[in-house]
Amino acid sequence: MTRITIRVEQAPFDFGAECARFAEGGADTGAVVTFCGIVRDDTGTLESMEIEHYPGMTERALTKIAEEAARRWSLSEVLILHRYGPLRPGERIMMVATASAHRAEAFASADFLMDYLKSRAPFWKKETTRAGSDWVAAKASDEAALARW
Amino acid sequence: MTRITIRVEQAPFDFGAECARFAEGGADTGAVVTFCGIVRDDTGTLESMEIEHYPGMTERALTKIAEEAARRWSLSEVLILHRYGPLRPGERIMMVATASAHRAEAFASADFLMDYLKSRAPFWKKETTRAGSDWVAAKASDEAALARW
Amino acid sequence: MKLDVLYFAWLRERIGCARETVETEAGTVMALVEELRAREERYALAFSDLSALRVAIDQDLRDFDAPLTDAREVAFFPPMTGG
Amino acid sequence: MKLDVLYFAWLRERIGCARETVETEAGTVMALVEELRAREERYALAFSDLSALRVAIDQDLRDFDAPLTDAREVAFFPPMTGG
Repeated sequence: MTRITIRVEQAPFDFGAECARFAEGGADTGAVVTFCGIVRDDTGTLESMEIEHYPGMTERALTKIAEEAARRWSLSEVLILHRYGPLRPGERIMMVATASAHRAEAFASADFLMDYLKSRAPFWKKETTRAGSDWVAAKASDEAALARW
Repeated sequence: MTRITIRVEQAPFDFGAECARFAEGGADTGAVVTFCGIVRDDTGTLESMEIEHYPGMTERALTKIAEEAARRWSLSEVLILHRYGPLRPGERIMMVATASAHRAEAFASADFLMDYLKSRAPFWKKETTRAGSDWVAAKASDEAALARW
Repeated sequence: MKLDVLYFAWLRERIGCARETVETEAGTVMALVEELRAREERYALAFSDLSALRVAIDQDLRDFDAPLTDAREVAFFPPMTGG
Repeated sequence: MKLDVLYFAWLRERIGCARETVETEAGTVMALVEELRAREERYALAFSDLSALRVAIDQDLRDFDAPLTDAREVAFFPPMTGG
Protein backbone atom coordinates (compact mmCIF):
# COMPACT_ATOMS: atom_id res chain seq x y z
CA MET A 1 0.00 0.00 0.00
CA THR A 2 1.40 3.35 -1.03
CA ARG A 3 1.09 6.26 1.34
CA ILE A 4 0.05 9.29 -0.75
CA THR A 5 0.32 12.88 0.43
CA ILE A 6 -1.02 15.79 -1.65
CA ARG A 7 -0.49 19.36 -0.50
CA VAL A 8 -1.61 22.52 -2.32
CA GLU A 9 -0.56 25.57 -0.32
CA GLN A 10 0.27 29.22 -0.66
CA ALA A 11 3.00 29.29 2.02
CA PRO A 12 6.66 28.50 1.27
CA PHE A 13 7.70 24.93 2.07
CA ASP A 14 10.93 23.60 3.52
CA PHE A 15 12.33 21.39 0.74
CA GLY A 16 15.17 20.13 2.95
CA ALA A 17 12.86 19.15 5.80
CA GLU A 18 10.48 17.36 3.40
CA CYS A 19 13.39 15.45 1.85
CA ALA A 20 14.78 14.53 5.28
CA ARG A 21 11.42 13.20 6.45
CA PHE A 22 11.02 11.22 3.25
CA ALA A 23 14.43 9.57 3.59
CA GLU A 24 13.48 8.21 7.00
CA GLY A 25 11.13 5.71 5.34
CA GLY A 26 10.42 2.19 6.52
CA ALA A 27 12.46 -1.01 6.25
CA ASP A 28 11.33 -1.56 2.65
CA THR A 29 12.58 1.84 1.41
CA GLY A 30 15.92 1.62 -0.35
CA ALA A 31 15.63 4.54 -2.77
CA VAL A 32 14.21 8.04 -2.53
CA VAL A 33 13.97 10.45 -5.46
CA THR A 34 12.94 14.06 -4.97
CA PHE A 35 12.33 16.85 -7.46
CA CYS A 36 12.10 20.56 -6.73
CA GLY A 37 10.92 23.17 -9.23
CA ILE A 38 12.28 26.68 -8.75
CA VAL A 39 11.31 30.06 -10.26
CA ARG A 40 14.01 30.75 -12.85
CA ASP A 41 15.10 34.15 -14.05
CA ASP A 42 17.30 33.51 -17.09
CA THR A 43 17.14 37.04 -18.38
CA GLY A 44 17.36 38.91 -15.08
CA THR A 45 14.10 40.74 -15.84
CA LEU A 46 11.56 38.65 -13.94
CA GLU A 47 9.99 40.52 -11.04
CA SER A 48 7.45 37.95 -9.92
CA MET A 49 5.42 34.91 -10.91
CA GLU A 50 1.81 34.32 -9.98
CA ILE A 51 0.42 30.80 -9.89
CA GLU A 52 -3.32 30.41 -10.31
CA HIS A 53 -5.01 27.07 -9.72
CA TYR A 54 -8.46 25.46 -9.59
CA PRO A 55 -9.18 24.66 -5.95
CA GLY A 56 -10.84 21.28 -5.64
CA MET A 57 -9.86 20.03 -9.07
CA THR A 58 -6.18 20.56 -8.27
CA GLU A 59 -6.21 18.17 -5.31
CA ARG A 60 -8.36 15.74 -7.27
CA ALA A 61 -6.04 15.76 -10.32
CA LEU A 62 -2.88 15.41 -8.23
CA THR A 63 -4.38 12.50 -6.28
CA LYS A 64 -5.29 10.71 -9.52
CA ILE A 65 -1.76 11.21 -10.88
CA ALA A 66 -0.21 9.89 -7.64
CA GLU A 67 -2.56 6.90 -7.62
CA GLU A 68 -1.66 6.10 -11.21
CA ALA A 69 2.05 6.16 -10.28
CA ALA A 70 1.33 3.83 -7.35
CA ARG A 71 -0.43 1.43 -9.75
CA ARG A 72 2.46 1.41 -12.21
CA TRP A 73 5.38 1.08 -9.79
CA SER A 74 5.96 -0.47 -6.40
CA LEU A 75 6.15 2.58 -4.15
CA SER A 76 6.03 2.89 -0.39
CA GLU A 77 5.33 6.63 -0.45
CA VAL A 78 4.47 9.50 -2.80
CA LEU A 79 4.42 13.21 -2.03
CA ILE A 80 3.22 16.00 -4.33
CA LEU A 81 3.37 19.52 -2.99
CA HIS A 82 2.54 22.56 -5.14
CA ARG A 83 2.28 26.21 -4.18
CA TYR A 84 0.01 28.88 -5.62
CA GLY A 85 -0.07 32.66 -5.34
CA PRO A 86 2.77 35.14 -5.86
CA LEU A 87 6.37 33.91 -6.03
CA ARG A 88 9.72 35.60 -6.55
CA PRO A 89 12.72 34.40 -8.64
CA GLY A 90 14.64 31.69 -6.77
CA GLU A 91 11.60 30.62 -4.73
CA ARG A 92 10.63 26.96 -4.65
CA ILE A 93 7.39 26.36 -6.59
CA MET A 94 6.71 22.70 -5.98
CA MET A 95 8.20 19.31 -5.25
CA VAL A 96 7.52 15.64 -5.72
CA ALA A 97 9.11 12.74 -3.87
CA THR A 98 8.86 8.98 -4.32
CA ALA A 99 10.15 6.13 -2.15
CA SER A 100 10.64 2.57 -3.34
CA ALA A 101 12.73 -0.50 -2.64
CA HIS A 102 14.65 0.04 -5.89
CA ARG A 103 16.13 3.06 -7.63
CA ALA A 104 14.66 2.41 -11.08
CA GLU A 105 11.10 2.59 -9.73
CA ALA A 106 11.77 5.68 -7.63
CA PHE A 107 13.28 7.48 -10.65
CA ALA A 108 10.64 6.45 -13.19
CA SER A 109 7.72 7.32 -10.92
CA ALA A 110 9.06 10.78 -9.99
CA ASP A 111 9.70 11.53 -13.67
CA PHE A 112 6.16 10.33 -14.51
CA LEU A 113 4.60 12.47 -11.76
CA MET A 114 6.32 15.56 -13.15
CA ASP A 115 5.28 14.90 -16.75
CA TYR A 116 1.65 14.40 -15.78
CA LEU A 117 1.56 17.24 -13.30
CA LYS A 118 2.86 19.66 -15.98
CA SER A 119 0.05 18.98 -18.43
CA ARG A 120 -2.79 17.51 -16.38
CA ALA A 121 -2.97 19.45 -13.11
CA PRO A 122 -4.82 22.80 -13.26
CA PHE A 123 -2.07 25.33 -12.57
CA TRP A 124 -1.30 28.40 -14.66
CA LYS A 125 1.74 30.64 -14.39
CA LYS A 126 1.76 34.37 -15.06
CA GLU A 127 5.09 36.19 -15.24
CA THR A 128 5.59 39.85 -14.47
CA THR A 129 8.62 41.73 -15.80
CA ARG A 130 9.22 45.46 -15.97
CA ALA A 131 7.66 45.26 -19.46
CA GLY A 132 4.37 43.89 -18.14
CA SER A 133 2.59 40.65 -17.27
CA ASP A 134 1.90 37.62 -19.42
CA TRP A 135 0.68 34.06 -19.05
CA VAL A 136 3.28 31.38 -19.63
CA ALA A 137 2.40 29.38 -22.77
CA ALA A 138 2.20 25.60 -22.55
CA LYS A 139 4.97 23.83 -24.44
CA ALA A 140 4.22 21.23 -27.10
CA SER A 141 7.14 19.25 -25.65
CA ASP A 142 5.32 18.96 -22.32
CA GLU A 143 2.27 17.41 -23.96
CA ALA A 144 4.53 15.20 -26.07
CA ALA A 145 6.35 13.97 -22.95
CA LEU A 146 3.21 12.11 -21.87
CA ALA A 147 3.68 9.70 -24.77
CA ARG A 148 6.73 8.28 -22.95
CA TRP A 149 4.41 6.59 -20.47
CA MET B 1 30.41 25.59 -16.16
CA THR B 2 29.13 22.88 -13.86
CA ARG B 3 30.09 23.01 -10.20
CA ILE B 4 31.01 19.44 -9.19
CA THR B 5 31.25 18.26 -5.59
CA ILE B 6 32.45 14.75 -4.71
CA ARG B 7 32.42 13.58 -1.08
CA VAL B 8 33.48 10.15 0.19
CA GLU B 9 33.06 10.01 3.95
CA GLN B 10 32.47 7.65 6.82
CA ALA B 11 30.27 9.99 8.88
CA PRO B 12 26.48 10.18 8.43
CA PHE B 13 25.29 13.05 6.21
CA ASP B 14 22.24 15.25 6.53
CA PHE B 15 20.20 14.48 3.40
CA GLY B 16 17.70 17.23 4.15
CA ALA B 17 20.36 19.89 4.62
CA GLU B 18 22.15 18.85 1.41
CA CYS B 19 18.86 19.01 -0.53
CA ALA B 20 18.00 22.40 0.96
CA ARG B 21 21.38 23.83 0.02
CA PHE B 22 21.08 22.43 -3.49
CA ALA B 23 17.65 23.98 -4.05
CA GLU B 24 19.04 27.44 -3.33
CA GLY B 25 20.86 27.41 -6.68
CA GLY B 26 21.43 30.40 -8.93
CA ALA B 27 19.11 32.24 -11.28
CA ASP B 28 19.57 29.59 -13.99
CA THR B 29 18.42 26.69 -11.80
CA GLY B 30 14.82 25.70 -12.41
CA ALA B 31 14.96 22.01 -11.54
CA VAL B 32 16.70 19.99 -8.84
CA VAL B 33 16.64 16.18 -8.65
CA THR B 34 18.04 14.34 -5.67
CA PHE B 35 18.45 10.64 -4.98
CA CYS B 36 19.11 8.98 -1.63
CA GLY B 37 20.09 5.33 -1.18
CA ILE B 38 19.11 3.74 2.13
CA VAL B 39 20.10 0.45 3.78
CA ARG B 40 17.07 -1.81 3.29
CA ASP B 41 16.07 -4.70 5.49
CA ASP B 42 13.35 -6.57 3.58
CA THR B 43 13.58 -9.71 5.63
CA GLY B 44 14.06 -8.17 9.06
CA THR B 45 17.28 -10.14 9.54
CA LEU B 46 19.93 -7.60 8.57
CA GLU B 47 22.11 -6.55 11.48
CA SER B 48 24.58 -4.34 9.63
CA MET B 49 26.14 -3.49 6.30
CA GLU B 50 29.81 -2.71 5.76
CA ILE B 51 30.89 -0.65 2.76
CA GLU B 52 34.47 -1.07 1.59
CA HIS B 53 35.96 1.23 -1.00
CA TYR B 54 39.22 1.99 -2.79
CA PRO B 55 40.49 5.32 -1.46
CA GLY B 56 41.90 7.44 -4.25
CA MET B 57 40.24 5.52 -7.08
CA THR B 58 36.80 6.18 -5.58
CA GLU B 59 37.13 9.96 -5.77
CA ARG B 60 38.72 9.65 -9.21
CA ALA B 61 35.92 7.41 -10.56
CA LEU B 62 33.13 9.56 -9.12
CA THR B 63 34.71 12.72 -10.55
CA LYS B 64 34.90 11.13 -14.01
CA ILE B 65 31.24 10.05 -13.81
CA ALA B 66 30.15 13.56 -12.74
CA GLU B 67 32.23 15.16 -15.50
CA GLU B 68 30.66 12.85 -18.07
CA ALA B 69 27.18 13.88 -16.86
CA ALA B 70 28.18 17.54 -17.15
CA ARG B 71 29.30 16.90 -20.74
CA ARG B 72 26.04 15.21 -21.70
CA TRP B 73 23.56 17.58 -20.06
CA SER B 74 23.43 21.26 -19.26
CA LEU B 75 23.87 21.27 -15.49
CA SER B 76 24.64 24.07 -13.08
CA GLU B 77 25.65 21.73 -10.26
CA VAL B 78 26.33 18.06 -9.47
CA LEU B 79 26.83 16.46 -6.07
CA ILE B 80 27.86 12.86 -5.38
CA LEU B 81 28.22 11.85 -1.74
CA HIS B 82 28.94 8.24 -0.71
CA ARG B 83 29.65 6.81 2.71
CA TYR B 84 31.87 3.87 3.63
CA GLY B 85 32.30 1.83 6.80
CA PRO B 86 29.65 0.18 8.94
CA LEU B 87 25.97 1.09 8.49
CA ARG B 88 22.74 -0.04 10.09
CA PRO B 89 19.35 -0.73 8.43
CA GLY B 90 17.55 2.53 7.65
CA GLU B 91 20.78 4.55 7.48
CA ARG B 92 21.44 6.70 4.44
CA ILE B 93 24.25 5.24 2.29
CA MET B 94 24.71 7.85 -0.38
CA MET B 95 23.08 10.59 -2.42
CA VAL B 96 23.36 12.34 -5.74
CA ALA B 97 21.87 15.68 -6.72
CA THR B 98 21.72 17.54 -10.02
CA ALA B 99 20.58 21.08 -10.83
CA SER B 100 19.59 22.30 -14.28
CA ALA B 101 17.40 24.88 -15.98
CA HIS B 102 15.01 22.11 -17.11
CA ARG B 103 13.52 19.06 -15.45
CA ALA B 104 14.33 16.56 -18.21
CA GLU B 105 18.06 17.24 -17.89
CA ALA B 106 18.02 17.11 -14.09
CA PHE B 107 16.19 13.75 -14.14
CA ALA B 108 18.27 12.12 -16.87
CA SER B 109 21.58 13.16 -15.36
CA ALA B 110 20.72 11.96 -11.84
CA ASP B 111 19.54 8.63 -13.26
CA PHE B 112 22.77 8.38 -15.29
CA LEU B 113 24.94 9.16 -12.25
CA MET B 114 23.28 6.35 -10.29
CA ASP B 115 23.65 3.78 -13.08
CA TYR B 116 27.33 4.54 -13.52
CA LEU B 117 28.07 4.82 -9.84
CA LYS B 118 26.54 1.36 -9.24
CA SER B 119 28.84 -0.44 -11.66
CA ARG B 120 31.84 1.83 -12.13
CA ALA B 121 32.74 3.26 -8.71
CA PRO B 122 34.81 0.99 -6.45
CA PHE B 123 32.44 0.26 -3.56
CA TRP B 124 31.58 -3.18 -2.19
CA LYS B 125 28.82 -4.03 0.27
CA LYS B 126 28.99 -6.79 2.86
CA GLU B 127 25.85 -7.72 4.77
CA THR B 128 25.79 -9.26 8.23
CA THR B 129 22.74 -11.17 9.45
CA ARG B 130 22.44 -13.48 12.43
CA ALA B 131 23.36 -16.28 10.00
CA GLY B 132 26.70 -14.69 9.12
CA SER B 133 28.33 -12.24 6.73
CA ASP B 134 28.41 -12.20 2.96
CA TRP B 135 29.35 -9.87 0.13
CA VAL B 136 26.48 -8.52 -1.92
CA ALA B 137 26.64 -9.91 -5.47
CA ALA B 138 26.56 -7.50 -8.40
CA LYS B 139 23.37 -7.73 -10.45
CA ALA B 140 23.45 -8.37 -14.20
CA SER B 141 20.64 -5.78 -14.43
CA ASP B 142 22.98 -3.08 -13.05
CA GLU B 143 25.58 -3.73 -15.73
CA ALA B 144 22.81 -3.92 -18.35
CA ALA B 145 21.44 -0.55 -17.23
CA LEU B 146 24.57 1.16 -18.63
CA ALA B 147 23.42 0.33 -22.15
CA ARG B 148 20.61 2.89 -21.71
CA TRP B 149 23.18 5.68 -22.00
CA MET C 1 -30.58 23.21 -15.77
CA LYS C 2 -28.31 25.46 -13.71
CA LEU C 3 -24.58 25.14 -14.26
CA ASP C 4 -21.67 26.77 -12.46
CA VAL C 5 -19.29 27.89 -15.19
CA LEU C 6 -15.71 28.72 -14.20
CA TYR C 7 -12.92 30.49 -16.12
CA PHE C 8 -9.21 30.49 -15.34
CA ALA C 9 -6.01 32.31 -16.32
CA TRP C 10 -6.23 34.47 -19.49
CA LEU C 11 -9.73 33.15 -20.23
CA ARG C 12 -10.90 34.56 -16.89
CA GLU C 13 -9.24 37.88 -17.70
CA ARG C 14 -10.74 38.12 -21.20
CA ILE C 15 -14.24 37.27 -20.07
CA GLY C 16 -13.80 39.45 -17.00
CA CYS C 17 -15.34 36.98 -14.60
CA ALA C 18 -14.10 33.93 -12.64
CA ARG C 19 -17.39 32.16 -12.08
CA GLU C 20 -21.02 32.56 -13.11
CA THR C 21 -24.20 30.54 -12.94
CA VAL C 22 -25.69 29.72 -16.33
CA GLU C 23 -29.23 28.54 -17.05
CA THR C 24 -28.94 26.24 -20.08
CA GLU C 25 -30.39 23.24 -21.85
CA ALA C 26 -27.13 22.53 -23.70
CA GLY C 27 -26.56 18.79 -24.12
CA THR C 28 -22.80 18.95 -24.65
CA VAL C 29 -19.88 21.20 -23.79
CA MET C 30 -19.80 22.31 -27.44
CA ALA C 31 -23.46 23.37 -27.30
CA LEU C 32 -22.72 25.34 -24.13
CA VAL C 33 -19.78 27.04 -25.86
CA GLU C 34 -22.07 28.05 -28.75
CA GLU C 35 -24.54 29.60 -26.29
CA LEU C 36 -21.75 31.53 -24.56
CA ARG C 37 -20.28 32.72 -27.88
CA ALA C 38 -23.71 34.06 -28.88
CA ARG C 39 -23.99 36.14 -25.70
CA GLU C 40 -21.43 38.89 -26.16
CA GLU C 41 -18.36 39.80 -28.17
CA ARG C 42 -15.98 39.13 -25.25
CA TYR C 43 -17.24 35.51 -25.04
CA ALA C 44 -17.01 35.07 -28.81
CA LEU C 45 -13.41 36.31 -28.75
CA ALA C 46 -12.43 34.26 -25.70
CA PHE C 47 -13.83 31.06 -27.25
CA SER C 48 -12.66 31.78 -30.81
CA ASP C 49 -9.93 29.08 -30.83
CA LEU C 50 -10.97 25.97 -28.92
CA SER C 51 -7.66 24.22 -29.66
CA ALA C 52 -6.14 26.71 -27.18
CA LEU C 53 -8.65 25.71 -24.48
CA ARG C 54 -9.32 22.81 -22.16
CA VAL C 55 -12.55 21.88 -20.38
CA ALA C 56 -13.34 20.08 -17.14
CA ILE C 57 -16.74 18.74 -16.11
CA ASP C 58 -17.15 18.41 -12.36
CA GLN C 59 -13.38 18.73 -12.00
CA ASP C 60 -12.42 16.02 -14.50
CA LEU C 61 -10.73 16.87 -17.81
CA ARG C 62 -13.09 16.07 -20.72
CA ASP C 63 -13.42 16.66 -24.48
CA PHE C 64 -15.57 19.42 -25.96
CA ASP C 65 -18.04 16.85 -27.29
CA ALA C 66 -18.65 15.41 -23.80
CA PRO C 67 -22.32 15.34 -22.66
CA LEU C 68 -23.41 17.62 -19.82
CA THR C 69 -25.81 15.10 -18.30
CA ASP C 70 -25.86 15.56 -14.50
CA ALA C 71 -23.06 18.13 -14.73
CA ARG C 72 -22.99 20.78 -11.98
CA GLU C 73 -19.69 22.56 -12.68
CA VAL C 74 -18.02 23.22 -16.04
CA ALA C 75 -14.61 24.91 -16.16
CA PHE C 76 -12.79 26.39 -19.16
CA PHE C 77 -9.09 27.24 -19.16
CA PRO C 78 -5.91 27.32 -21.26
CA PRO C 79 -3.48 24.36 -21.30
CA MET C 80 -1.89 23.92 -17.88
CA THR C 81 1.57 25.18 -17.05
CA GLY C 82 2.30 23.91 -13.54
CA GLY C 83 5.39 22.24 -12.16
CA MET D 1 59.70 -3.52 -11.82
CA LYS D 2 58.01 -3.04 -8.46
CA LEU D 3 54.22 -2.96 -8.40
CA ASP D 4 51.81 -2.24 -5.58
CA VAL D 5 49.11 -4.89 -5.87
CA LEU D 6 45.82 -4.26 -4.05
CA TYR D 7 42.91 -6.59 -3.28
CA PHE D 8 39.39 -5.63 -2.23
CA ALA D 9 36.24 -7.25 -0.80
CA TRP D 10 36.11 -11.07 -0.95
CA LEU D 11 39.30 -11.19 -3.01
CA ARG D 12 41.12 -9.47 -0.15
CA GLU D 13 39.64 -11.92 2.32
CA ARG D 14 40.55 -15.01 0.25
CA ILE D 15 44.09 -13.91 -0.37
CA GLY D 16 44.38 -12.72 3.22
CA CYS D 17 46.07 -9.45 2.38
CA ALA D 18 44.93 -5.97 1.28
CA ARG D 19 48.12 -4.76 -0.36
CA GLU D 20 51.53 -6.14 -1.22
CA THR D 21 54.53 -5.09 -3.27
CA VAL D 22 55.34 -7.46 -6.13
CA GLU D 23 58.60 -7.63 -8.08
CA THR D 24 57.62 -8.65 -11.60
CA GLU D 25 58.51 -8.40 -15.28
CA ALA D 26 54.92 -9.17 -16.38
CA GLY D 27 53.99 -7.24 -19.52
CA THR D 28 50.23 -7.42 -19.06
CA VAL D 29 47.67 -7.80 -16.28
CA MET D 30 47.07 -11.37 -17.48
CA ALA D 31 50.77 -12.23 -17.16
CA LEU D 32 50.75 -10.80 -13.63
CA VAL D 33 47.69 -12.92 -12.78
CA GLU D 34 49.56 -16.02 -14.02
CA GLU D 35 52.53 -15.21 -11.77
CA LEU D 36 50.23 -14.71 -8.77
CA ARG D 37 48.33 -17.95 -9.49
CA ALA D 38 51.62 -19.84 -9.57
CA ARG D 39 52.63 -18.57 -6.14
CA GLU D 40 50.26 -20.34 -3.77
CA GLU D 41 46.99 -22.23 -3.68
CA ARG D 42 45.08 -19.29 -2.15
CA TYR D 43 46.05 -17.09 -5.12
CA ALA D 44 45.16 -19.81 -7.61
CA LEU D 45 41.74 -20.16 -5.99
CA ALA D 46 41.13 -16.44 -5.71
CA PHE D 47 41.95 -15.91 -9.39
CA SER D 48 40.26 -19.08 -10.68
CA ASP D 49 37.36 -17.24 -12.40
CA LEU D 50 38.46 -13.96 -13.97
CA SER D 51 34.94 -13.23 -15.23
CA ALA D 52 34.09 -12.60 -11.56
CA LEU D 53 36.91 -10.07 -11.21
CA ARG D 54 37.73 -6.56 -12.31
CA VAL D 55 41.12 -4.84 -12.54
CA ALA D 56 42.29 -1.24 -12.25
CA ILE D 57 45.70 0.07 -13.30
CA ASP D 58 46.70 3.23 -11.46
CA GLN D 59 43.08 3.66 -10.38
CA ASP D 60 41.50 3.35 -13.82
CA LEU D 61 39.35 0.35 -14.78
CA ARG D 62 41.10 -1.72 -17.48
CA ASP D 63 40.84 -5.08 -19.24
CA PHE D 64 42.92 -8.10 -18.25
CA ASP D 65 44.92 -7.86 -21.47
CA ALA D 66 45.99 -4.26 -20.70
CA PRO D 67 49.77 -3.63 -20.71
CA LEU D 68 51.53 -2.84 -17.43
CA THR D 69 53.91 -0.31 -18.97
CA ASP D 70 54.66 2.43 -16.41
CA ALA D 71 52.08 0.96 -14.02
CA ARG D 72 52.70 1.58 -10.33
CA GLU D 73 49.48 0.26 -8.76
CA VAL D 74 47.33 -2.67 -9.88
CA ALA D 75 44.10 -3.47 -8.03
CA PHE D 76 41.93 -6.58 -8.28
CA PHE D 77 38.36 -6.75 -7.01
CA PRO D 78 34.90 -8.21 -7.64
CA PRO D 79 32.26 -6.25 -9.60
CA MET D 80 31.27 -3.13 -7.71
CA THR D 81 28.09 -2.91 -5.66
CA GLY D 82 27.87 0.71 -4.52
CA GLY D 83 24.96 3.09 -4.54
